Amino acid sequence: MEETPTDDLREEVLAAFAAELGDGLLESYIRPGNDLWIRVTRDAWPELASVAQRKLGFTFFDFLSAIDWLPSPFARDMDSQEDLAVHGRDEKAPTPMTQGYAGGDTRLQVFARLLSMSRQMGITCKVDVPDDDPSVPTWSSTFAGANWHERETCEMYGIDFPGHPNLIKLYLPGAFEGHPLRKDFPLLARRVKPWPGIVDVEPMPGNDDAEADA
Amino acid sequence: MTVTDSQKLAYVAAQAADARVNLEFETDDGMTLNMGPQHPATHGTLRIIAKLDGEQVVSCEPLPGYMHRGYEKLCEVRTYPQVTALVNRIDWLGSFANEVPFILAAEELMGIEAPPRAQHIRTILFELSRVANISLFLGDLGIQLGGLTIGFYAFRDREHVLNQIEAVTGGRFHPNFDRIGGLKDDLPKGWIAETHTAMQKLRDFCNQAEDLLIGNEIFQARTRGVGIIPPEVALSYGLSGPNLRGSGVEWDLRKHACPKGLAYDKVDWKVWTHPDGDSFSRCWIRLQETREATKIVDQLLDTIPAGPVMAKVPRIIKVPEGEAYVETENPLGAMGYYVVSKGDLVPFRVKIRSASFNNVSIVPWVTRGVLVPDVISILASLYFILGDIDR
Amino acid sequence: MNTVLALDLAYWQETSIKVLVVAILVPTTALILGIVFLFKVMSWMQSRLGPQEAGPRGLLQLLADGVKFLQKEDLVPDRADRIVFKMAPMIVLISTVLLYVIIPAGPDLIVEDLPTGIFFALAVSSLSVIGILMAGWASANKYSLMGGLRAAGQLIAYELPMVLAVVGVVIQAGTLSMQGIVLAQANGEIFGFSGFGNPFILTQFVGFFIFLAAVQAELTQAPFDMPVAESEIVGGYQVEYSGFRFLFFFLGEFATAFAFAAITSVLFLGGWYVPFVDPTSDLQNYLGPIVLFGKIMFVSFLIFWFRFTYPRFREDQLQTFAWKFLIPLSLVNILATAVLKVVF
Amino acid sequence: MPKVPGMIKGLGVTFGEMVNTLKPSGGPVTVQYPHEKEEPTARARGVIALHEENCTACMLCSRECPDWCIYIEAHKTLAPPRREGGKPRQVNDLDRFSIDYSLCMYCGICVEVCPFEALFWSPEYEYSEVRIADLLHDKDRLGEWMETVPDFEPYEAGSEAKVKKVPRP
Repeated sequence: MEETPTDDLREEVLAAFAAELGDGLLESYIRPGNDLWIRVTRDAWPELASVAQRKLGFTFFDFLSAIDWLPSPFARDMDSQEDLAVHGRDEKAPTPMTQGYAGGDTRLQVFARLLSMSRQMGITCKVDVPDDDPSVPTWSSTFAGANWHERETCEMYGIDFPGHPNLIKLYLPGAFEGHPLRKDFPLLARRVKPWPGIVDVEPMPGNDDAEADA
Repeated sequence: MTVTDSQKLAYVAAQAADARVNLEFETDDGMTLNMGPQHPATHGTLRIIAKLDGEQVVSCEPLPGYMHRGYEKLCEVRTYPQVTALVNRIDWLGSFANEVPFILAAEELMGIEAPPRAQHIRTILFELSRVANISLFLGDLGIQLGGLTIGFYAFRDREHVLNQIEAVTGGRFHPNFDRIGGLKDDLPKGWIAETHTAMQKLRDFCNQAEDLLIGNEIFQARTRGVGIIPPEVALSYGLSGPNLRGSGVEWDLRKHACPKGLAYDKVDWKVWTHPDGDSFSRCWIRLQETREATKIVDQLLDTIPAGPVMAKVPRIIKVPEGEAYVETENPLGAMGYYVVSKGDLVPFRVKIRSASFNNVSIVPWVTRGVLVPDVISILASLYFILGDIDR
Repeated sequence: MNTVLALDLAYWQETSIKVLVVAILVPTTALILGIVFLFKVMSWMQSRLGPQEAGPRGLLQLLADGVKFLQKEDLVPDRADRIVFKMAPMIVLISTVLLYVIIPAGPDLIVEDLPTGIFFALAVSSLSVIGILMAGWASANKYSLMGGLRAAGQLIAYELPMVLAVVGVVIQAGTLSMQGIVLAQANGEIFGFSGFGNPFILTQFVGFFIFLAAVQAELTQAPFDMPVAESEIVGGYQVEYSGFRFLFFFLGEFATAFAFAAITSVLFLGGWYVPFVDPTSDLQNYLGPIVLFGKIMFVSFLIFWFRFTYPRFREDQLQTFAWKFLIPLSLVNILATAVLKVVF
Repeated sequence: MPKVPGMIKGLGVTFGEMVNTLKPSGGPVTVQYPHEKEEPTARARGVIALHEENCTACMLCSRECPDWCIYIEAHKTLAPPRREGGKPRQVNDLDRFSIDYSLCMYCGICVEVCPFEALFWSPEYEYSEVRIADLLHDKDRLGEWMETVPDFEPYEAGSEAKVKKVPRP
């Protein structure tokens, strides 16, 4: 792939989206010759779908999901265990929350990907989801395939999709509480058992500085 | 054996949850038929609830989730090399193909490209897993439609492919062979010649499948004109792979948007499409694709370049901050990984876009008004792997 | 008159021997077909060997399975209609047993040579529909119900082409008696050559294929196995049955297959008639059963060969096939037979 | 409406397979398992063997294991010096090296990351147990598997990889 023509292609698509959505388009990011990200306001989210499908040829619905930008309070779980064993205290400083490409202001973001077959390129669309009102208008009236993806996102992140015909749980049992893919939902499989990777080497008897040598 | 109170409570809760689901689907007229989670037609634990009027389906709703393992969450606590061992289990019939898009996404973030020899072998194994997957589809198709014999042939001939995969990777089903920057190991001696023979056997199997099943008039009567999906609907549901090409859309990620790191541009092959969009066209396309895949493998085997199979990568893999989405044309359809990295040992977020999830979400739409036997043939022709739906 | 049993038996003695013979024949034939075709031929066609552990080359596997079934608990679903549920397998088996009454294995080897033999056979064979319908209804299971109703619809639809296919044979033979049909073939001649007799398959080949298709449907074998369709309705009317009641269905299925293969051989392939031997000679009583058995195995092979090769039809396609293709075809066949019968 | 050709072809396929299974040169594809066994390839991932002398209890395998199924305990001890007249070396002596095969998913990461070539794949697969607890193989059991480890195969033409050696006693 040569860089310049594809780059132009994505610039052109971006300009077309900007023209259609106006103020709805908040930010964008282009990785030349590779991919395009855009972020829109919540009000422009349904419009984005219909514009993409009907006017700009992004007819193929790839997926829709969400992302929780909160730095995990548990990390890998074992990291903290290791630190505790070796250093006796948790040395990890809490990392600040940063959003990925095309920016963002909120902890939760819904993102979706569409594909244009005529242009042979994809686009990742993002929208911010405020914490106090975690809801995003549905895409299922435009892209029928978004139906199941939104159900999954709803149960995994607790994001509401007003206008969705049947927003019931897809995977989880009906009585399940919590939203498993949020970062503050602990992964119990990693907590019920101690990490076996902690160094368990007994020092030489009567040799106190054995650990320093090793 | 003693039963604790908590076990009793859990049982009661499960029963109540079940009863509620049943109630949701109970109709005041007609009959509700519950197929699955244990049902021969769902190969896996998919539950399908069909409201019937006689033998005609009024509405039909799949209920996945009986095999949901939460891979997206599990990936967040695993280092990049560990993830490949995990994602093998998504589409377990074409398991090597699951690793490839993830590795390609990580390579893209790290700015590494695998050496040409590794790209070639990667593509060969990718196609071998496609052959293994789809040849079993042809057998499964026969079993679903009542012709058991082809199923045994499929298992018999898939074995040739699995043996070849095993000889290289050491694993029949879960190769865990693809690495960031290349492959774990090189090919063993004599493997190329053996694979040529295996591909010939697979082509024979395809001929057998065509004679025994696809060309059979009963089979055609069962599948032609059944479960028609027009191209616009297929696109808006995100159908991919042979299901999309069966609706007449010429779109193959291997040809039209091949990600870096695979050697599809070095071979000459054809993308098959069928204009009908019915069950038969989907099955027929899969048969043709298996043949095409054996040809791709043959061509690639003859042109493997010499060289290393691993690029220079740091011993401890930390992927720089960024986001990347790579999707490849897997046996079941387009499979992609959206990897978000924070510059850590582990991915921050992995969204797994699996083909079967989208492919099955069309079931309620496509089964309105068909007969119960057609539900089976439509499900068989859409071809899903439960692990690929539930992840 | 030659007779194998040159004994003069009282009526009750004769009857009890006949009952005993049928009672032994039904499970034995089912076992033979089960082992030879379901276990062995099917395995070979699927490129494997079949059971190998029980007995020499696994030949006793089916016996072991039968014993296993007998040991299993006899489950009756909670909401089933208990009496009907328990009765259904018996009725299926009774229909099978009655079929064996009219099958001739030699000039004198027949339980009862009814003057309306073939008519009787077709009548009792449809009795099994009632059993299957009862099983489907009484199981209190949706899959069973669908299976039972499918079976009823299918068996009734294929009764008709079967009868019509037989009519051609009956016209040619001029009798309804099974022995009469065999003798009519034995005494026939092909262009003046009488060594082989004149098996009706030569003149009634259309009838033969219609009859075979109808038999396939009657036995609910693939491609007409919708009533038990494993991948759709998970065994249909058999879903709720276990233990010896399931064994009854199994026995019924395979013994009926044997009986229908026998009727096919009698109607179209010359029955017990040994070529080049006088049909009235006593040798027929000794060699006849062997010849008939060979023919039965051939016909069964055809039946099971189709079963292991074809995928299944859809219910409506099956009905279309019966009503729009087989029945008109058999009517044409009858017409042609009748015209030719009058002309020659 | 059924036409003849496709259906006849199908019958031909099944009949041909039957003949092929029965004739001496063909035979079935199945293997009568307990009586005859198939030979897995040399690279097959059957069971992990431990070469205890090479293990330094560095914990790398245990840490990289995605399933957390490798348990290592060791103690420091003095080993005789490598050169004559040198100082005795301090080494880690293994107390425990167990792999829980009821958790293991045979990914091979431990074998791959081992920097001292102490872990090897063996194609042996017949070690199923009645009790799940017996699937926890200790270091003696893992050491016994070393005998079954095959030599590494040579590579296909054009390869630049070096063939490794399996340490033999």
